[in-house]
Amino acid sequence: MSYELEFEKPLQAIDKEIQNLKKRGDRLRPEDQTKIAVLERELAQRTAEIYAKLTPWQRVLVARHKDRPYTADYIRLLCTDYFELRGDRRFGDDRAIIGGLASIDGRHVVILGHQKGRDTKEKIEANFGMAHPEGYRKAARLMRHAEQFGFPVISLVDTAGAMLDLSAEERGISESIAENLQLMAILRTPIVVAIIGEGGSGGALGIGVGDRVLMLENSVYTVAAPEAAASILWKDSNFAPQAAEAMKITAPELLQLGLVDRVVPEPLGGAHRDHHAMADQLRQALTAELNELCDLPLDVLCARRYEKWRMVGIPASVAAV
Amino acid sequence: MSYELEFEKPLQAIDKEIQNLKKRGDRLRPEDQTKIAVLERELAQRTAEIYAKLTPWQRVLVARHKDRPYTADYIRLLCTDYFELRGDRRFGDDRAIIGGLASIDGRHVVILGHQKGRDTKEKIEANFGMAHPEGYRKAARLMRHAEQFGFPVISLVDTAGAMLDLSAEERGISESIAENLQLMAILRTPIVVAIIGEGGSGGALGIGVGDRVLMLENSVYTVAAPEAAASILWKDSNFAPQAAEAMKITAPELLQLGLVDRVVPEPLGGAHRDHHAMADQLRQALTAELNELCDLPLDVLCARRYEKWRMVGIPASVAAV
Amino acid sequence: MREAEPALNGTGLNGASSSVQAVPDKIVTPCPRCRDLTLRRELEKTLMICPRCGYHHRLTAKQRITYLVDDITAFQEYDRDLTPQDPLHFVSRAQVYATKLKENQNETELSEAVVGGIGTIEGIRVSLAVMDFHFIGGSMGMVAGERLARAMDRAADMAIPLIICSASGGARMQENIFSLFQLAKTSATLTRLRNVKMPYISVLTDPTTGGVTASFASLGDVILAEPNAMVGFAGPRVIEQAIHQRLPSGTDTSEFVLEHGMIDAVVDRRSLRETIARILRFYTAS
Amino acid sequence: MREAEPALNGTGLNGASSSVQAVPDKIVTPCPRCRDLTLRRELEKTLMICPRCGYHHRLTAKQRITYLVDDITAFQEYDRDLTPQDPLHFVSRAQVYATKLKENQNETELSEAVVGGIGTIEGIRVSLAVMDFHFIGGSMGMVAGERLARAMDRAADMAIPLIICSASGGARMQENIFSLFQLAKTSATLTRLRNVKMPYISVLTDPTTGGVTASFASLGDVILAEPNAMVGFAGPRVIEQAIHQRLPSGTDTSEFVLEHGMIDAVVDRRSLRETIARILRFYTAS
Ligand SMILES: [Zn+2]
Ligand SMILES: [Zn+2]
Repeated sequence: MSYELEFEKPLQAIDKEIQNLKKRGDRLRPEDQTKIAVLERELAQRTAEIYAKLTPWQRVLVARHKDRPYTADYIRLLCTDYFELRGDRRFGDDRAIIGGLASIDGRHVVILGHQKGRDTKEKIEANFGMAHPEGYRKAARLMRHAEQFGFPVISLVDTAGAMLDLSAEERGISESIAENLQLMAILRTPIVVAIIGEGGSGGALGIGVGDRVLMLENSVYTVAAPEAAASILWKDSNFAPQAAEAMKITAPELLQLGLVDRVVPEPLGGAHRDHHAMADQLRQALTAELNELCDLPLDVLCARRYEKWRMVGIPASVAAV
Repeated sequence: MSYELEFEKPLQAIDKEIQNLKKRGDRLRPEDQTKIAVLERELAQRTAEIYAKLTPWQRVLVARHKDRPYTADYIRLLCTDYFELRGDRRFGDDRAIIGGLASIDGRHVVILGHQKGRDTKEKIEANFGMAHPEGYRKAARLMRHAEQFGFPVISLVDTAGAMLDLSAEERGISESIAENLQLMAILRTPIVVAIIGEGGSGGALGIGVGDRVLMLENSVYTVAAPEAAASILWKDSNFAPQAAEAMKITAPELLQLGLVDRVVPEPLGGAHRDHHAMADQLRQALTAELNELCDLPLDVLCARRYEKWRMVGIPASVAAV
Repeated sequence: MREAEPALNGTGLNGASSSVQAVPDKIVTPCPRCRDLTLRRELEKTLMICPRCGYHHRLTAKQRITYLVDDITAFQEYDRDLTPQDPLHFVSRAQVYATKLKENQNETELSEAVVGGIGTIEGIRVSLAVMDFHFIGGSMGMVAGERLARAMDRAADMAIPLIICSASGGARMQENIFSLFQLAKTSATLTRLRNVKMPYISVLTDPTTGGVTASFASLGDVILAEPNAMVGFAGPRVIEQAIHQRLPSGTDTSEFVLEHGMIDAVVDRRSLRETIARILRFYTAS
Repeated sequence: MREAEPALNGTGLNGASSSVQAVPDKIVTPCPRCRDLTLRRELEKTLMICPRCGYHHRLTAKQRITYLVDDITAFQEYDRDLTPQDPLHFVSRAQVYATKLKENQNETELSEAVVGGIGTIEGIRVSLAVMDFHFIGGSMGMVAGERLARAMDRAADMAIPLIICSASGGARMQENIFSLFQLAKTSATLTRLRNVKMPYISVLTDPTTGGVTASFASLGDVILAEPNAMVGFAGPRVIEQAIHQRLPSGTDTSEFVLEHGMIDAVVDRRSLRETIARILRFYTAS
């Protein structure tokens, strides 16, 4: 596992020392083993320290980390069975949003999410997780399918944003997102959303409306990428860290503001350090939410979801007017 | 008005004589006027004779007549107000199927239909009335709109068939028609379909399911164009007239077979001779049907329509099994 | 007539009087794709898949059902006595539809292009309807459509999943509008399944073109296709004739429609049964 | 809070204390398209349409409402006292959102980028909401969204048509997720109109881009746009930056989205009012 992020460099030094000692293999002396134990404690401690005070901008970097688990990883790690459903039945099968029938903890669900792509080939196929209209329309089809057959929906959000190109405009990227917002607001089955990495703007929200919105500890949620926000606010994208700070884009901040419902803890050093542990945490959180939601009568569930989004973020002082 | 069809040639001769006499204008002698009256009677009589015994193939030619009124003509002639609704909200605005909000006989409806195009420019724009998937999806949007707001639907069918090209396949021409068949079977508002010219195959049926199916007297309805049927049956499209005969494609035949519900009479010499008279006949027929359908409770209407299509064409002997 | 009733005539597919039969016996079968000759016996062991190139030969209805259900002898066929009519009394230029029907019935030992019934797949009870291309090109006769509609009705009445394996060249000219209206009938009847929350899996096999694709075949809750099957509204040849242009190779195949978002998966025949069972368990197991 | 209530502060748009005002007085106005200079006075007579090239100048909310309703003095504004918050206490690099809000309020004499109320159009009572691009680029603040949602609620509660004239550059960075979630809120609230069978006419004016197009603006039962308005998710400049390519001219205009099936009609401002009335009569007259 590499340490690519600038603020992880101190960790890399310790890790390197540990790896060097371990290389000795059989020739490892007792004092080396003691040394390793000390170093490993130190590594854990320093990791905890660093991750305890990540700045919002550092969290953006973690959320975008190339080793961070993606939707396809969670599907593999969470689901005991999975059958992919493909295509929007209109135009294409967008690989930037994938999903299908799944079994999680013995429960049948429809799971879907943005897929950024791990290797170059997959990244290109998946368009780096930036979906075209057919991606949102495929998601709509899957959600209607879930509603028809009574499957709850799990939606994993991880995108820099919807695709911005001519073909997306031609085929109605805005319409495709708008329709999903409406659909998800009234879909008659539970929906749990989890922001697993980048929650980028309308492209994120396009599969991001639900009964519960979870955020992974180091995920971020922004109405515009910090770079873009800095460009717009100060005509200089180098001020992205300042924008990230001011915009309150991190999970704890958004939880505190009442905009999301739960923060899912990440393993020590971030989700990219331990996919299995991360998936376990996510499974627990999803199952807890679904257990509650699936017990509600559909009318109650839908009325509450409507109310949640109708009133979203309105401070009491305003609501009272 | 020209006489272009082979079997109309005898009429052309008489008409020419009448026109020649009329050219004299002021110099018209009393005996000329008598002659004109005689000729006009003869023209009417011969027209009636010829049209009374049109062969199925001749009816195909009339149904495809270049001067025959098209959907846009009926909209102009039938509707006291009309606002066109455009686009499928997905991909494009197919000019091969047009429609919108309309007032007919004081009733607000959604009217839609295939549009073949009159002049060359319009023909090309309208793709000669052969719709792409976006045309059927626009129709679906308009019908859902009608359902939402309680407007009855009038659907005018006039197409050689759906478009057969790569782009139609790529965007799911079959899926777009299939979805309309299902939608129209259960749409919770009255639907009256009128075959106004060519009812060609799945492309016709794609907007052709309703509570009532009317056919104009000289319209035809085929599962495959007679030329194509002849090609398939006898490897020779020159046998189209024989195919037309054997396939029972005319309005009176289909009425007798119980496949359509009403034949709308055409003016003397066919709809192309008198657009106004034709539109009047159609208006009367549509209004009669709508008066009946709009009186039915929606549940009854929908149950009857389902039953009609579930049982369509099943002879009593089979239905009894 | 819409209630699910057992077959009226005692024996089913498996019985001696069965109307479903293998294609005429031949000792060797040539592969249309790689031209390889394979012993019929061998081919039947590999589910009629060419051992050399993987080409999926067209199946008879009986083969298809045998390959899908747990136990062909327990498959209960329905509606076999619902036999095709000649509603137009179609006679033209030495083409007598009634005769053609008889000939096809004799050749295929089917009474129509659709065989419907109830069977189990990995223990899950399903309403299954299978089209046979060998019967007048799997064309949509009035009774073919009625048999499909009744298979849908059975699924709705018994609240079990519906599986339809399509194989069709399209319309049946000799029934004209009777044929065309089957598209509307089958599409309408499918809506009944919505109330029972049971899935409809549409399986597209070579070839599925024409009206069938413009109706029930495209309306599956899940749509699967066998590899490299011809699947499309018009099919490449018709399009090339219509637009006087060559199409890219691969147009209107299973892989083409997958790429264009129309189906969920291309599934090899050898894993079709298991794939269907896997899918069904999402809807039927709790 | 979801009930339709009259404006809390006596006077409306027309009153002396009105918060809606014409853009700052200038004697001549240059046309951004043909560069022609027109006397402001003259321009106001032609509904702010350039007499030379037909360019539709951007309107203030007050102008827009004046041009649409029968009688501006009878237009009843709502929610004016529902003023923007600073939910993130946004302060960064000399950017103080609270100050920016004040400045915009002073410049435009609006309290937010949305003005909502009840008026009549050719005698038909409608719930009308209008966005003003002059207020922080018509961006979707939390209160802008709330005002839109309340306009929707009023239409639903009173069972009258809803008309929203959009003009927006997109999100309001300074409210981040509060801004983003307005898209979900407004899209959700629109569903209430389904129960009362009253239409929502969405009118897209220059410019309508960003989140607004990805929510309520694209969800009209009927969608109209003024000629040559910029309409699209990203807008051509953003796309060109993202893909490093020049776009065909005319991308993301009213005419472009009409061609691509996203809207019903492009309507000249001079016939907008009459067109809306014509459409409304289909739903309101019997
Ligand atoms: Zn082979
Ligand atoms: Zn100008």
